[in-house]
Amino acid sequence: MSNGTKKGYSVPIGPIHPALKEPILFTFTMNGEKVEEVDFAPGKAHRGIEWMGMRRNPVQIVHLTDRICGICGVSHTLAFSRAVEQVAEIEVPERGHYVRTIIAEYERIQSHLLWAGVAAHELGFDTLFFLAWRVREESMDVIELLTGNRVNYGIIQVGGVRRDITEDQFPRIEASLRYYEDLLGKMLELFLHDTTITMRCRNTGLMNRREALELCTVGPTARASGLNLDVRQDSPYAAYGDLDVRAVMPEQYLGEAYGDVYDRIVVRLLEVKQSVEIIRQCLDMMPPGPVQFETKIPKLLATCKKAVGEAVGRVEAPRGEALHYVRMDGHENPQTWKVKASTYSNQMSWLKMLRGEQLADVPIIVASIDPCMSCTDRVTVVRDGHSDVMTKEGLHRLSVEKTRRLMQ
Amino acid sequence: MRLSRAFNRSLWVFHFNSGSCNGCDIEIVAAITPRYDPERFGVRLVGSPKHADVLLVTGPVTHDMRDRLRRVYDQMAEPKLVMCIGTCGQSGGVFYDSYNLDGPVGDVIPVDIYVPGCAPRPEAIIDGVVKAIAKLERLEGEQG
Amino acid sequence: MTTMFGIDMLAVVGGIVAITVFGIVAGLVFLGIDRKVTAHMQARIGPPIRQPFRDFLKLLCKDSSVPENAIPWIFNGAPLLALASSIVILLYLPIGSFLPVFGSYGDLILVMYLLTIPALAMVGGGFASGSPYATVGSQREMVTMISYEFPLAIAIIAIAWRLSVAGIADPFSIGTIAANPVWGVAGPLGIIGFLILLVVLTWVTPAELSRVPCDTPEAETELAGGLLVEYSGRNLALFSLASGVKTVAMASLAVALFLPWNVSSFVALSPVVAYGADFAFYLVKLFAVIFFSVSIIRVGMARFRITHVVSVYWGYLAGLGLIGLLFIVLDTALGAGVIA
Amino acid sequence: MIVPSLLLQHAPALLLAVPMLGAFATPLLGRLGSGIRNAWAVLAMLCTLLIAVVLATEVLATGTIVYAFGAAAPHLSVPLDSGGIPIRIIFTVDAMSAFMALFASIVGFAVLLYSLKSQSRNSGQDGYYALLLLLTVGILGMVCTGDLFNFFVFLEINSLAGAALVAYRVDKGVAVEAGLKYAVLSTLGGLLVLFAIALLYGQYDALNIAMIASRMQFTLLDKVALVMLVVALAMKAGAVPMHFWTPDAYSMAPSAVTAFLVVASQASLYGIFRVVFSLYGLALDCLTVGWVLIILGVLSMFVGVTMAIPQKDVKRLMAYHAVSQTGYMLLGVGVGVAVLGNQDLLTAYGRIAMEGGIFHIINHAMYKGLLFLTAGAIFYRTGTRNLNKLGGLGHSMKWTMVFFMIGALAIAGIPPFNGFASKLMIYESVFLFNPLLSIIAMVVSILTLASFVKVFHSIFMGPKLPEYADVREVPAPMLIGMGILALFVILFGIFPQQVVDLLITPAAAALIDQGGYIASILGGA
Amino acid sequence: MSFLPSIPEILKQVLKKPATNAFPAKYLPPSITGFLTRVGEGKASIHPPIATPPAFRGQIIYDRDTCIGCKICTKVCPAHAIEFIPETKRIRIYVTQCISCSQCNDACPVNALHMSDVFLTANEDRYAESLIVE
Ligand code: SF4
Ligand code: SF4
Ligand code: SF4
Ligand code: SF4
Ligand code: SF4
Ligand code: SF4
Ligand code: SF4
Ligand code: SF4
Repeated sequence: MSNGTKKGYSVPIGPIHPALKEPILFTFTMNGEKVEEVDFAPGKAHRGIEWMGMRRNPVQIVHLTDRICGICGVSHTLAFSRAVEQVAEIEVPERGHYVRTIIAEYERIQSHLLWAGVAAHELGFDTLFFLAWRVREESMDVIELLTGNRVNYGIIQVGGVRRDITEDQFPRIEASLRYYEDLLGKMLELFLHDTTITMRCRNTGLMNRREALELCTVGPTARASGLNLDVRQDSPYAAYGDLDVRAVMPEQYLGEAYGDVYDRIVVRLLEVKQSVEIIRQCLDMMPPGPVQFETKIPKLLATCKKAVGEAVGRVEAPRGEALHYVRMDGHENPQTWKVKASTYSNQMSWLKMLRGEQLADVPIIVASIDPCMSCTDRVTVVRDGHSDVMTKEGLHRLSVEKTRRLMQ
Repeated sequence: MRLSRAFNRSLWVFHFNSGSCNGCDIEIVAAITPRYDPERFGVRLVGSPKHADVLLVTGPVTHDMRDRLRRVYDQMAEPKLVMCIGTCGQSGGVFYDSYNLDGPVGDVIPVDIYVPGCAPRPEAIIDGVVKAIAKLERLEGEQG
Repeated sequence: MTTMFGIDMLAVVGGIVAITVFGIVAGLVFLGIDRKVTAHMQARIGPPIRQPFRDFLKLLCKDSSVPENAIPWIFNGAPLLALASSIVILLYLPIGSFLPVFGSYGDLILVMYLLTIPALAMVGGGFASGSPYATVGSQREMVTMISYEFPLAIAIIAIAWRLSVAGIADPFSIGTIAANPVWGVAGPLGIIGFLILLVVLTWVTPAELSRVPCDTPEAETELAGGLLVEYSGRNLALFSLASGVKTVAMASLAVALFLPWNVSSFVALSPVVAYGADFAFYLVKLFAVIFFSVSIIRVGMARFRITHVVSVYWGYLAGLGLIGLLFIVLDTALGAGVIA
Repeated sequence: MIVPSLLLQHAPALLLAVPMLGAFATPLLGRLGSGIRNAWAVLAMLCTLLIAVVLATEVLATGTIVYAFGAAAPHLSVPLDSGGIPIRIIFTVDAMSAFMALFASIVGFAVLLYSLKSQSRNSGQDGYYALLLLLTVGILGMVCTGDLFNFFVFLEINSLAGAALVAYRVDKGVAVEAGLKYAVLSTLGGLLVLFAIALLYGQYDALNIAMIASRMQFTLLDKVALVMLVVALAMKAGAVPMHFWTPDAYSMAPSAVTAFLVVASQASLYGIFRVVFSLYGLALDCLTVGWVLIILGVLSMFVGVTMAIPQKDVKRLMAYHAVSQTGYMLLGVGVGVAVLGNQDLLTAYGRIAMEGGIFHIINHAMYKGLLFLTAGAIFYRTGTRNLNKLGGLGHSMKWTMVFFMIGALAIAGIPPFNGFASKLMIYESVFLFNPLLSIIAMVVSILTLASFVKVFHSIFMGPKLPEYADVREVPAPMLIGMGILALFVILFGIFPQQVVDLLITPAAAALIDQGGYIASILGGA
Repeated sequence: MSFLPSIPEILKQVLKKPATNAFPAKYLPPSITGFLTRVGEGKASIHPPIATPPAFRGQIIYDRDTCIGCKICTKVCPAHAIEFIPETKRIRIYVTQCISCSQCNDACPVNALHMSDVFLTANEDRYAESLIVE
């Protein structure tokens, strides 16, 4: 191919670039259209959320965690609440767990459909982008019905949820589940049987199982590379323990996993189906009772204030494991709060996936881990003279354990 | 600004995320999808600030993004319009006390229309566009 | 060979003005229709059909900035050249039953090469803007051009060859081709061959026009508008006009090559009505061509990677074209009794 | 015409005598100062050009001119005192020769003007101008002579002057090497030619082309001679697979020289055509020879362009393109040869193909000359020919860029430049011979375009580079040199029909009409 | 076109009704101001937006009379949107700061705060009066 550019020139992409819905700066060293080397600099969206959180009480923080990111805010809030609940020894009522699960799965549906649309857009396939986002509106409507807002649902609170799902809402939910069940076959066909998409995605952005493991990837990114891991299955939270949740693997659809962009599409689309099934199970099994441990906010705050200790809350966000570490020391505000979001775990895999690929494929590969920098742009915070050595060790211990388990 | 009727019939927007939580951004994207379809009004999302007439800014303007926001604004050809989408760009919102903010947006570049909400519904954004056009019509009237 | 001498200069000037107006108006209208149809295919209402006119007027009232690293005169000249050359192409093509302005001198290969000029202007403009995105975009445009030129050459040569073998003089003249529809010249095998070539041309069109799946040069997601990234205001407006006119030109070419019939040749009509009817029919044909080779394709598939553009056009489509050519050659041989 | 009849009468002799005189006097005048010398060289070249114009007008008006040196009546080919055999050095200037002479002197003149400035910083300019004029002599001689041995002599002059010019920048080792390569190959080619001539002489006892042609038996030896001539001349013309010397020679020589070497190569191409058409003519197995030429042409086209694309050195790149373009000429003329025996096909497309090929010769000389001159201009200002190092010159060298664009678009066959005109003739004729040939020709064109777009971008586009911050446009004489060629490129592109009617058709007709050629010498065969 | 499954799909779609909700009008009226005047005169109508659900969290509303000035809402507000005015013992809510989380609604002991379904609040002025609730 003819190419007039000098060897080894570099193309900066971002922080504002149509392919990246969020600010991040990539620097590619190119040889013609081929990516030789990649570097990226996140941190453009850093807002100091952890720092702010340590100045607020848990009841306020849940609204902040919602806004770590508007796409999978529920996951963060859930992980944070779980951490606080563990520290403060709060018992969430059964029904609260089910409501949390339903909301979390709706979030997954809308997030995966959102991703599918973005991916189609990156591929220059605007029709599918429009289609995915059009059908996504169904879940947005249900979410709005259940929570009162389309994004930043604000439904999860420490100790449970702020709103119950009432019987009269069930038919609407049921209708949306049927809508997605009817639709899914078509979506799979349109996305996975399209020659142009296959051409663009097969063997693009490859990452094999070993690399996925070594790079500590999580969520659909890891599963598409053949790593069988899913927090919902491995250490169930909310109502997942009662439900039948198996990690979705690409080989379920195709018989084998390549670990490429295509497989990541497969996993996400199949997870939409899985979420529908989970919600249906929840509706069937929902126990009666309250949904919140303590509805009086001042009392709730008082409970938190008494808590001392540390805990980790883990949640399978749509993009993979989100982990919140909270340490309380008898004040209303947490002493330490650390967020490890899924994109943070996944982003190093970019370096592997992008090297040697075509410039044209950069957007879809970048998108294939479903990145969102909002939750990822972070710093380690040292507060009150205590360093967070413990945090790091804790994190490391956990990751080593996880690795061992996976290696077995 | 040289305003004319021709201008507000075809507003091309460029979306700038100055460190938002994504909430507003996905609602902006949702707003261009079939259910809302602002292309009815000639509104189109474009990829280059040079092509854009309207700058949609989301987020509270983090320190890193401040200069870039300025630069993108400067790159846009006159006449141009800025819409600030979301509460946090208007006032900092939930991030009001962050140490890393240079915002809100109105402190960095002149804003023509604010769309409050966290996040605003897609239709609130469309409403913002309509109000922006109304403002243009008014300004044009004052000019002519 | 083209000469402009001996034609009534006044008629030529009038024709040029008329064609310019027609090209621009039709270009924008078809752009509008394309957007409307596309929107409906995507379950949207879409913009009103006159939206491209509004976009154009809007761009005119915007500033045109010249980036710092640009070479201004190329940067500003490119859009003009693109528009002017697109219009020149139309001058060589029959519009309805109106003869081309440059009489019957329109030459297929000349048109084919003229079609590269707007693209070249865009390449030049992209390079001249001095931005890395625009540069990559320009390179891709160039590669795209190489890619589609091969199948296009096959199609054009095959048609001319078949005509001239059938004893028709001046086979490269578009007038000739329009007067002797290929379908009537060829036998059954040849018709298959031409159908194949029609398919090839249908796919060449989006590449010529830089539409999906071949919009890699402007790839919004990777290149932020690619080679047009630095353009604004009047220059961008001219480029959009050029693209509209080029769409009409490309579609007219396809019409002239494969669908040259006129209403008036089937029904007896008074001259004025005949011109009108033919013109209307021509617009319908244009719409059909644009619908199938631009709208549907661009809505129904993903963008190619630039390497795909090369492999698809040089591999599949060129191969297909050669098969078509083979059919046509066989058809001729059969007709001449060489094989049978 | 008011031209004194004496001049008219002796035009063929003067055509060589003037540059020859110019060449020999240049070093002498050089002692008087460079200004005088330069003026002298320009004058000599200008006179040559004028004479060529006069000659061409005359030939086109009255038909083939025959000129026997030293004869009392130079226009009588077979002098009365010779007993029916042409013995003297005889020039046979038919339309083809006149056409070649004309454009060679145009390019020569442009090159000389350009050299005034481009060489002004180099030493040894006396020799340079002398050699340049000598090369002109060689070229003009080759295209005008009607005598095989003479042809060989001029070929050698051409080669030696060329080799010397390639090696002209003696301070550069590579240049010497390239010059040596050129010299060795030329000698080899010369020997082959000489040998072939000997074979023919041995059989027919004559050296005059027309004479031999009229006696041609087409024996085995003739065939051997034919192969040797074609091989040797194709090599000199730089056709694939004997093109390997061109990149070295073309890139090492000063740009002005390279531009002229293109013409020198085309004189060899002319040699092939002359041999095929006039010497052997219908005696040949036309189809085979035609196919040989076509295949050589297609190979040259394709190999040239594919080799060109990855080149990093501007002039090497252009040299490969020269190879590629030579392919078009071979293709066009080859098709003409292939159908030479069939009058119907010849009128249907053979003639046009040939005309296209011949037209391409002149066009190529113009635009390729122009391109080499722009490359020289760039080198003159930046001191490099490496595409990876160049960039951003469009900001400062506007005219050079414009000339480059004109040349590039012309070589790529984009209307309305001259390359398109001749290529169009080729496309629209050879497809009847075989449709694939046209398709290949068109594809090669577009590849050429791609290659030049890339070069254009590398050299002129992009931000201004700091190392070339103070680069300015080249001086006026260089621009004028380029301008002359650019003007022709455009004129020939806009009025191709006129050029074809005026120059090309007669030239092609002259080539095809072997009988006429023989008759012009031997008088009504 | 089994290799391009979208093509039959889009061809079917052309014939179907678009999914677009034509808020506030199908196309841009020639003049917004004119359109709004005509709407005011009842000669034209605004196509309504997609209906909000019952518990939608729109702009906040405040029942000044019910409020007892207990300040609990200021304590739970995550966005610092509520200002307590000591003189009047009442609160002021800045809509431009409020993130509509309705946490204050939950916390208020006397239910003085509610979320309305108003959400079309775009404004040219970030300190507009309509954006302050007292
Ligand atoms: S992973 Fe992405 S979507 Fe999820 S919280 Fe983080 S930024 Fe939001
Ligand atoms: S998670 Fe990111 S945005 Fe939040 S505080 Fe940490 S660094 Fe800042
Ligand atoms: S912990 Fe701090 S220093 Fe380490 S990578 Fe994160 S931001 Fe950088
Ligand atoms: S936990 Fe330890 S090993 Fe893992 S990334 Fe952090 S420092 Fe490295
Ligand atoms: S130990 Fe930590 S860093 Fe190492 S592989 Fe495991 S998770 Fe990754
Ligand atoms: S206004 Fe709210 S939803 Fe929008 S970006 Fe800011 S925090 Fe996110
Ligand atoms: S709704 Fe939320 S943000 Fe608004 S005032 Fe109440 S608590 Fe504060
Ligand atoms: S919590 Fe309710 S009663 Fe108390 S100050 Fe706020 S609004 Fe008034």
